[in-house]
Amino acid sequence: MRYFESEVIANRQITEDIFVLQVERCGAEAAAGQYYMLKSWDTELTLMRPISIFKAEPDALHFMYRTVGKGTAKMAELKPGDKLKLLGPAGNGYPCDQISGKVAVVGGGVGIPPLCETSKTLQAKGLSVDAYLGFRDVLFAVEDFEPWCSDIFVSTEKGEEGYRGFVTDLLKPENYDVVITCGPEVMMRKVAAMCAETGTTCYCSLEHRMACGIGACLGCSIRTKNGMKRVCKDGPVFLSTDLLW
Amino acid sequence: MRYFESEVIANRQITEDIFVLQVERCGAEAAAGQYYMLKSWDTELTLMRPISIFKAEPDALHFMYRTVGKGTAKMAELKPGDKLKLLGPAGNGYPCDQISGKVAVVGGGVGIPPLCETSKTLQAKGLSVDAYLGFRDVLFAVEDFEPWCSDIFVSTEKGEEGYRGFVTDLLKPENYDVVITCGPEVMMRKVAAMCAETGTTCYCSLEHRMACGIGACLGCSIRTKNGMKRVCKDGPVFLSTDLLW
Amino acid sequence: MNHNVNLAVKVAGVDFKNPLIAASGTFGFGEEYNELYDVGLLGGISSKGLTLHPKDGNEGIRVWETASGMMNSVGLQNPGVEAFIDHGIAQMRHFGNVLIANMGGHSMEDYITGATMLSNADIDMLELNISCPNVKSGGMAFGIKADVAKEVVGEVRKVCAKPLIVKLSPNAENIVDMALACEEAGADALSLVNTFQAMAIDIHKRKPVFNNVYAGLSGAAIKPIALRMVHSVCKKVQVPVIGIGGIYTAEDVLEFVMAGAAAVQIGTVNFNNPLAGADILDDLVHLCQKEGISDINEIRGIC
Amino acid sequence: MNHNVNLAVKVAGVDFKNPLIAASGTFGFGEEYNELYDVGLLGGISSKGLTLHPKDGNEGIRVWETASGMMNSVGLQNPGVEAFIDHGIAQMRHFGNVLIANMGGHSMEDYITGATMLSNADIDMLELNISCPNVKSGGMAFGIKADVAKEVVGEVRKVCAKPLIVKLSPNAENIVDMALACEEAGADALSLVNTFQAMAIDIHKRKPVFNNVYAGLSGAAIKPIALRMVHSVCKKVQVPVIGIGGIYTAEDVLEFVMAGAAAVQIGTVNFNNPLAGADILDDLVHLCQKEGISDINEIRGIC
Ligand SMILES: Cc1cc2nc3c(=O)[nH]c(=O)nc-3n(C[C@H](O)[C@H](O)[C@H](O)COP(=O)(O)OP(=O)(O)OC[C@H]3O[C@@H](n4cnc5c(N)ncnc54)[C@H](O)[C@@H]3O)c2cc1C
Ligand SMILES: Cc1cc2nc3c(=O)[nH]c(=O)nc-3n(C[C@H](O)[C@H](O)[C@H](O)COP(=O)(O)OP(=O)(O)OC[C@H]3O[C@@H](n4cnc5c(N)ncnc54)[C@H](O)[C@@H]3O)c2cc1C
Ligand SMILES: Cc1cc2nc3c(=O)[nH]c(=O)nc-3n(C[C@H](O)[C@H](O)[C@H](O)COP(=O)(O)O)c2cc1C
Ligand SMILES: Cc1cc2nc3c(=O)[nH]c(=O)nc-3n(C[C@H](O)[C@H](O)[C@H](O)COP(=O)(O)O)c2cc1C
Ligand code: FES
Ligand code: FES
Repeated sequence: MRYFESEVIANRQITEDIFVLQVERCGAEAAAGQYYMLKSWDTELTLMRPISIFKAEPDALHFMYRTVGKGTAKMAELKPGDKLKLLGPAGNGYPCDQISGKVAVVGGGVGIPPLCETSKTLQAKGLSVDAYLGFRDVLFAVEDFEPWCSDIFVSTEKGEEGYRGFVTDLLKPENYDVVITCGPEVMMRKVAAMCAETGTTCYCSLEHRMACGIGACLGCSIRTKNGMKRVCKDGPVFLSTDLLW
Repeated sequence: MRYFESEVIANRQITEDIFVLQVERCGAEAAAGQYYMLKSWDTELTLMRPISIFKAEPDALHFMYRTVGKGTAKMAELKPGDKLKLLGPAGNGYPCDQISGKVAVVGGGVGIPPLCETSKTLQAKGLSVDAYLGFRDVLFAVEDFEPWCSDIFVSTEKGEEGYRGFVTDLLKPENYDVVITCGPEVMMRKVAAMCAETGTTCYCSLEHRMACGIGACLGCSIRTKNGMKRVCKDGPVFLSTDLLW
Repeated sequence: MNHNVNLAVKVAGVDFKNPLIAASGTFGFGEEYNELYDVGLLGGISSKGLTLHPKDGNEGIRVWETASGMMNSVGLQNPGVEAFIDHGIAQMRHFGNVLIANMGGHSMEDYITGATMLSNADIDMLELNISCPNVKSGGMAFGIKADVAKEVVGEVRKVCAKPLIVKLSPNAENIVDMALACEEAGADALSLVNTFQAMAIDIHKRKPVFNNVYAGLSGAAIKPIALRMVHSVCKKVQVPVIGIGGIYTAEDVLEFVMAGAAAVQIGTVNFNNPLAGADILDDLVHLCQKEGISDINEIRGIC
Repeated sequence: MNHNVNLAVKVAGVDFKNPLIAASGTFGFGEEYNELYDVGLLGGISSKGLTLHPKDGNEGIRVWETASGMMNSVGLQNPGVEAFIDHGIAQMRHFGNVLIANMGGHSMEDYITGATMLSNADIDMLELNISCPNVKSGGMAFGIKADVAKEVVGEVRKVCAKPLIVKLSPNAENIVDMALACEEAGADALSLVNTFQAMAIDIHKRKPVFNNVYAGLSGAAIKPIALRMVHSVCKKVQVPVIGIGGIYTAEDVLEFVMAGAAAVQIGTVNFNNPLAGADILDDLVHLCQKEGISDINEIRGIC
């Protein structure tokens, strides 16, 4: 984990509110499911913002983010050549080494981007990965999963594209050895409950407001079966069976 | 006086810390010695910043400013096409209509820029204008005065260029009907005192920290012989004989 | 009605067409901002703080920017109550909205004499400032201890036939006790907060920035504290409360109303955006529509 | 010495190699930030706030950004005094700087028992937090009224053989009276300020953001108020004062020292810039050189 300055290579707008920021990698290991704290401001905003690794290439890190507030709006203004600060790679990431068999990644909204690097890592291990991607209305990132996934299932809430409804309607955990999920809490809870029924191993990547991002402030603590855990440092990935929700 | 958005045409760096910002004019009368409140931020900084009119062209306003703190540093980042907000033209400006005879403009540091538009206005009235421009070390704006001035006297503190010392050493108020001065307070006081001795009419353009810039907050009030006056609205130009300093 | 959203509120029997009031000391007597937009759009305007006698205000630097805020040490520069009655009121009447006379003081007698004069003049409400931190004698002293405040409010109440707002200082020892004391003493409404006593040092000069050493902090920086104070006061008093402190946006307005405020005042934001009054009002209509609020009175105090 | 600038300070008999201390609750027990830079560079570290028994802290959202600041409602999540003594101290000792144990409490007995245990352990100083606004019972109650504070400080003093810092709340009714009471009760030093009680509302949910409704405000936003409090306390007490509140830069450090602070703590800035400790220290050396300050102790209290 390092705090460093990096340079923007590209910052592409994908949909009305989804962007992909590509920055110089500047070394450092970075594993699927980990994230970086980012800031492209000085003290205009107090806190850095956590964004997951969407793609980790040898020379570049890619972040896919949705503009929802002041911080992400400032990120959206970044232009090639601009500088920004990164703190990371942070968090535990998915235990890809320990995963075997057939895997489903189940993502919703901006929970989808981290599953891309995850699919790639698992496919590289020789595992077969299916992706279940749930969107509100407009699709994004789907083509980024294609190289790494056997099957891709897509849903939108009103059926603009793909299945109409929730992506969890399409999932059959019993077909998989491991299910990995990231997205809105209601979605992850549903996935976890389905996996509990079938006894499928399920990893959830939690989102939580963070201040320090390195485990010092206890601003992101959650109660788990193993006591209080820091989402930023002990997570963001947890075994669904360890969670209390 | 209006509050409006304008677009940056150019923002040129002249010296290490002097810039000229050129923005679309968007109508409105603007007289020599007046200023605008500028902001190129939202609420990252609380207050707008007063900057004098350096040149008022039919389609463009030019501001010459020195980067001294957060606000001017943000202005320095502006690029062509960027938007900024202006409030103005503000203040009383120089009473060019009432001025006749031979005029000296005496400026120091970033008190120099407003004297450029002033010289132009007076020259256009057919008056003869001499400029006395005092710099710390590096010159700027001198060539901008050339079209409008009969003579230009320049000084730097250590004599890097022009006269070594203060520009007030060169001034002989008795040779002029009116002296107009803008710059550091010590310089203006000296000019005012010299003019008092020779009975020469002298106008001073005061600088003062401002909040509203339109006369509402009384954050910029000064005591004068005619009672409390608002630098932002009743000034920034005052007859030297009205000032108490 | 604005686009089917009712923004009209009533404070101490006085009708405001909307809950936005220009805060005292940041808006003069309204005429400067009226050059930029029709300030009659606002629910009301609270005048520059008046004192019985004219005042020149403080020497030295008067305004200083801070992180998301500013400090001021204007020191109640004003033309005095008499000049206000002779000229200011007529000017403010043109705008057609609620005219609030804000009055500070240095002594009990000044407060009583000033309030008597204003009460007989053509104002809609009197806002009694017991909290200005920028005058050396008196001033904030009245705003710190509840029993002292109670006395001055009680006396002013006796001579004031107009609806009486008491403006509280966040520097009060206990804001809730202070509010209760003022209510008991006869305040028809409370407004809070005034500025926080604060300090800045010029490290190059190695001296305090302000001649008076301390000055008043306002702006977005203080909003979370102001909101807490408004909320805790609203939970305890019966009279309406006007929320003040770092209100910059329509969202901020809703926060204060949800915390229990009957109306709000906007101060420092006017300097950041001289059209703030008009802009926030506009945004407020749209925000209410978006949030499904058809009458702003519905959400008052729901937090 | 760093480049001919002496930054070493002494607080209550304890030597600090420089006046920068990591503020309690923002720096854990130092080990996380030590992954980023050698936190032994700092003058000292104040531990996460300890309580006698382990605590899980508050439910719901715990941190929330505000204009130039943030609010927190961590609620003193900590492993308890015993676990700290068994594990935390050894860890912190590695850094080689001043080890301050910060302790909060819910009752007089907890304070006394905890202080007794810590006093017998290998810590350099005890910082008694009588001001945490994020615990429902006790906590801040001790930090509001001077006579209540005096009692708890007096009792802790009796059992504490280590230099005792009392950390004051800006929510105290009167910060100077509070400081004087704690000094009289035997505090060897004072540190101020803790966070300001504040509020945020989620207007979409129409509910307070924090489960506890109120939470503590920190960061640059509060600096001008914190500086005023430090200045006014320094003018009245004899014991050294540690300045805290929105310190982000070397310039801020000098402001607090000129206001009278013997040392300072940095909290929220660590989140904005995880290398803040190292960066501010660096800048401080250069700033002192530029300002012609050869010994930081020269300028203490010159304002
Ligand atoms: C480990 C982790 C990984 C993340 N990865 C991504 C990612 O890859 N792509 C992406 O678009 N977003 C991601 N997020 C969410 C992202 O951090 C927030 O959207 C961002 O911080 C919002 O900042 P803002 O200033 O734009 O919004 P703010 O103005 O702070 O808030 C706007 C809205 O965003 C919500 N929000 C703010 N901060 C958070 C937060 N930390 N967690 C959840 N919701 C928040 C608020 O509830 C609010 O409604 C991640 C969050 C975490 C904790
Ligand atoms: C009527 C008027 C016209 C002006 N015209 C020009 C101009 O044409 N070109 C130009 O470069 N500058 C001009 N100034 C000064 C300019 O407004 C300040 O330099 C600017 O506001 C500083 O903002 P900042 O955020 O960069 O500095 P800050 O961070 O606010 O302060 C940095 C330093 O600048 C000084 N300063 C800040 N604000 C003012 C102020 N309002 N007046 C004087 N000193 C200040 C401070 O003392 C401090 O040392 C003018 C000022 C006034 C009042
Ligand atoms: C420059 C300035 C002058 C002020 N003068 C007065 C005053 O005369 N009387 C008064 O009651 N409050 C005065 N105030 C306080 C404001 O009315 C308001 O209570 C405070 O600024 C907090 O609101 P804000 O954060 O929206 O500015 C003044 C504030 C500022 C910034
Ligand atoms: C997330 C967080 C947790 C905190 N926890 C504690 C604590 O446990 N004990 C304590 O005395 N102060 C605690 N504080 C207060 C800080 O130590 C400090 O007094 C306050 O934040 C003001 O300084 P700052 O503006 O530099 O952050 C905490 C502050 C924050 C932001
Ligand atoms: S964000 Fe600070 S501990 Fe997790
Ligand atoms: S700056 Fe507000 S009156 Fe001049």
